[in-house]
Amino acid sequence: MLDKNGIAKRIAKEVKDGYYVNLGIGIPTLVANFVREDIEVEFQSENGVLGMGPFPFEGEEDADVINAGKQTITTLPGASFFDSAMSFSMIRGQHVDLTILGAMEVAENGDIANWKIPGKMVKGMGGAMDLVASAENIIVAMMHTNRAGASKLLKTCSLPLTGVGCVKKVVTNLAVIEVTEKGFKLLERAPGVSVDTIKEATEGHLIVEGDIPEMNL
Amino acid sequence: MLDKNGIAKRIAKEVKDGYYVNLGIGIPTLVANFVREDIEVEFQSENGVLGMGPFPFEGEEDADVINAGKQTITTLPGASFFDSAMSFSMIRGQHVDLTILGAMEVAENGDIANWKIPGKMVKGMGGAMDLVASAENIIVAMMHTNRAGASKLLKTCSLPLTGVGCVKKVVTNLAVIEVTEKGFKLLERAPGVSVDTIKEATEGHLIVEGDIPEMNL
Amino acid sequence: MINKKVAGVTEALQGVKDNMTFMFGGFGLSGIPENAIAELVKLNVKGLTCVSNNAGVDDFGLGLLLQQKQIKKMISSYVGENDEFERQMLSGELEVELIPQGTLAERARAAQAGFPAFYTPAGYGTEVAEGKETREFNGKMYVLEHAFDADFGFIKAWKGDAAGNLIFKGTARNFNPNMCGAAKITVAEVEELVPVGELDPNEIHIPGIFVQRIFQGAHYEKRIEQRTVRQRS
Amino acid sequence: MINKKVAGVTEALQGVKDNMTFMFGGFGLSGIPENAIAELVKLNVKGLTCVSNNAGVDDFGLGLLLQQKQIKKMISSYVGENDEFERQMLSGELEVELIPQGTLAERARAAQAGFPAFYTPAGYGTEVAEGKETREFNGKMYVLEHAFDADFGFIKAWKGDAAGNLIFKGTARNFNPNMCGAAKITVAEVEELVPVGELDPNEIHIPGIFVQRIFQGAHYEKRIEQRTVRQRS
Repeated sequence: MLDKNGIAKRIAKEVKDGYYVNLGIGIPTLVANFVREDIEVEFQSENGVLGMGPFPFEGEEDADVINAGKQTITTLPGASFFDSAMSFSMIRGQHVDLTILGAMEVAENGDIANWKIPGKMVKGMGGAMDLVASAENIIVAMMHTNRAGASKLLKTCSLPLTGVGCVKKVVTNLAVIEVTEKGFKLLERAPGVSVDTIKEATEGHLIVEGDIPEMNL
Repeated sequence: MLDKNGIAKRIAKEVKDGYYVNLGIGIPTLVANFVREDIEVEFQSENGVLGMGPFPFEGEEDADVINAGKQTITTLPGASFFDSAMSFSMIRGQHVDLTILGAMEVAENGDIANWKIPGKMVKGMGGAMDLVASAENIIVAMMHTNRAGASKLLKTCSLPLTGVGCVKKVVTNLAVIEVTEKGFKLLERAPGVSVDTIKEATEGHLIVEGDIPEMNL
Repeated sequence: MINKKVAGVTEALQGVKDNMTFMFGGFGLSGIPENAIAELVKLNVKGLTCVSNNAGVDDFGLGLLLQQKQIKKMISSYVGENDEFERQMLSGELEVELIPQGTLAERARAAQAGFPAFYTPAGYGTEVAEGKETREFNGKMYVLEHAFDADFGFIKAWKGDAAGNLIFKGTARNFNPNMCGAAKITVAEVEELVPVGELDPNEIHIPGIFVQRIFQGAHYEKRIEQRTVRQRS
Repeated sequence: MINKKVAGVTEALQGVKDNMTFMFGGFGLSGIPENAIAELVKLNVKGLTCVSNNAGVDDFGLGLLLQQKQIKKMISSYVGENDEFERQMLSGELEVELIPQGTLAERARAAQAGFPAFYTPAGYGTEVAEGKETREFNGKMYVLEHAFDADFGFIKAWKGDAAGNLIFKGTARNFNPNMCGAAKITVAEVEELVPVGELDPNEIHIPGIFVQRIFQGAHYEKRIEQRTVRQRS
């Protein structure tokens, strides 16, 4: 079973040379730490920066240079700043190659819910609805079950949707799952996790074909 | 009766302090020469410049600084360059205060035709359709009649339209005419031109109320 | 050169009234029009509809207007980090319309550019699209969204000149350029008002035609919301 | 940094084929991709559909492709100043679609930004709107126009870097930024390719994400179409 860093590490393997990547807050942010150093990747943040670097050294923070999580950041050589309309042109126009974000629920048809729990304080969708409606390549990073132990990979989402039929892949603490036309297809098991454990933790239709390899992290 | 410079001079009086103005090619271009020097006006050219100045001195032409007529120009302090989409945001978004352009025909309902003569080589509408469809304040500068002596102020346009119901004012070699809901309203006569001469040269419905003053140039 | 310079924030905000709709640039606390917000607090205009990506924090940004209950309705994409906001929202005192961030940016740009409406994929199939027209283009579904219609737009830039030309800095740019010219009156405040002619015409982000009033802000706190640093190794 | 630099124009145009649709930046002869056009003449690809505000003059710009009868269809807003164009158009050899200039710019921008369609007032009530959906918003009529769909976009910028970042100069900017990222492959040529990191991130007009290939043009003539000067007094 993986911890958050483990999930991030596994997702980092999906990041290919030459990719522009948008990382959501939470586990997705950790992915940047595990991307291979021999490939070139640029990180986009929807508040208006391409070519994000690491956090600044203490004393070098600039209030005018932040990411979408409002954290102070730095930029790398080749970086650029732009306005919000152009930022979403990158996203909506499918110039960003990979979007990684968290979710509360994913359905077997690729629906995703990650912005609202009725009755609770709703903070908003931010850029998530634009990202999931536009990206060709969306990976969800999340725990397989919620705190109460209930599956987050469902037949249909119970929470208000963020987007429909858009998730292509889910990486959880238990498994790597591809969202296919026929449902969740199990691709890999987390180290030490059995197929039965994954089946039990998955409410949606899980397709298990042949031997399921353990993740190679 | 006015010549082209006379028409330009009369139209220049319609240019108010603080106006952003787009000038079409032909007579409209001449308007810039007659704008009062004690008011502040900025000229926009739809190929991407605001704050146009006079033509450059010989030897100072820059292939990268032209107007929409492809002429070499200069810029004044406070000028800016921008892309075509933003240029038409200025026009379509009604940030440009006054548009002055030529026409082949104007109808009494404000329709304008100035881009196409069927059977002849058609060069295109350029930015004219965007300008006439967007501007709140459009003045047409033209001769009252064509070379064959036929009126260019018509009941309905015979040529393919550039825009519908958009012209507010027409300044010709004979008169200043306001386009109202009831038709062409005669506002001023060119020096030495009688109301009858104007009536004769106007095919559309001409409204003549009270004494018609001579233009004060 | 058409002069847009006004003496200061008081003159810049002439005409603001109760029940108006305002647009505010800024993302989080970065690039927000600090001086205009402070003046709105002083003027204590009420019943406002505010379009802003975020709603500030309790004691800064639009949070200051919330404290005085000046805001009737917020149109935002993300409104966390603000206890007073949460209290007013849950109690029903404050009306909140949450919209996708890209839709917010483009509704501003559409108003700037004279487009009444546009089709965007964001929100299709979600409650954001409820009651809205949807339509298929090339096998994909889109939602029809409309341009904003606001009375004032409050913009913060880095440098500007009396002609209204603006240059933004870093990610403080965000929604600011898209909101210029999107409201009936655009009020720009800048950290530095430079002499006309000093800005390179090639480097201007927003030409002065989109700005009605400009002034140099008296003071900028530029508060950092999430100070995140790494250790020197 | 993702490297977009290619050796030169030959590598930059890999993949161009007969019957493709191309977009070209430039207004008149200003800001046109001179090197890409020269290479297209050399490759002699035929049956092209070309989106470009203008069609060059007889012996420069897209006029060079017309001379070789490489163009099947032009989509432009203004096509004067070109005798061969006129001859081919009047003889029916060349198909011409004339569209309003602002519509041309926005159809490019829509493709760049992932908008399938938009409503614009330009052309309403004229033959440009024939066969197109029209619609009223707030008492005014608009025409539905669609994003372009092109195979290659040929862009000319002033400076650029290997990351694909671009800065334009003067009115040579025109349609170039709006066409970046609007075609499947955007090929940018620049007068000067500078080392990565040299361009101020704040001054970049087009971020490299919209560009697939970049090279420094071997030579620029930058011909002036209407040399207009005033006398020194």
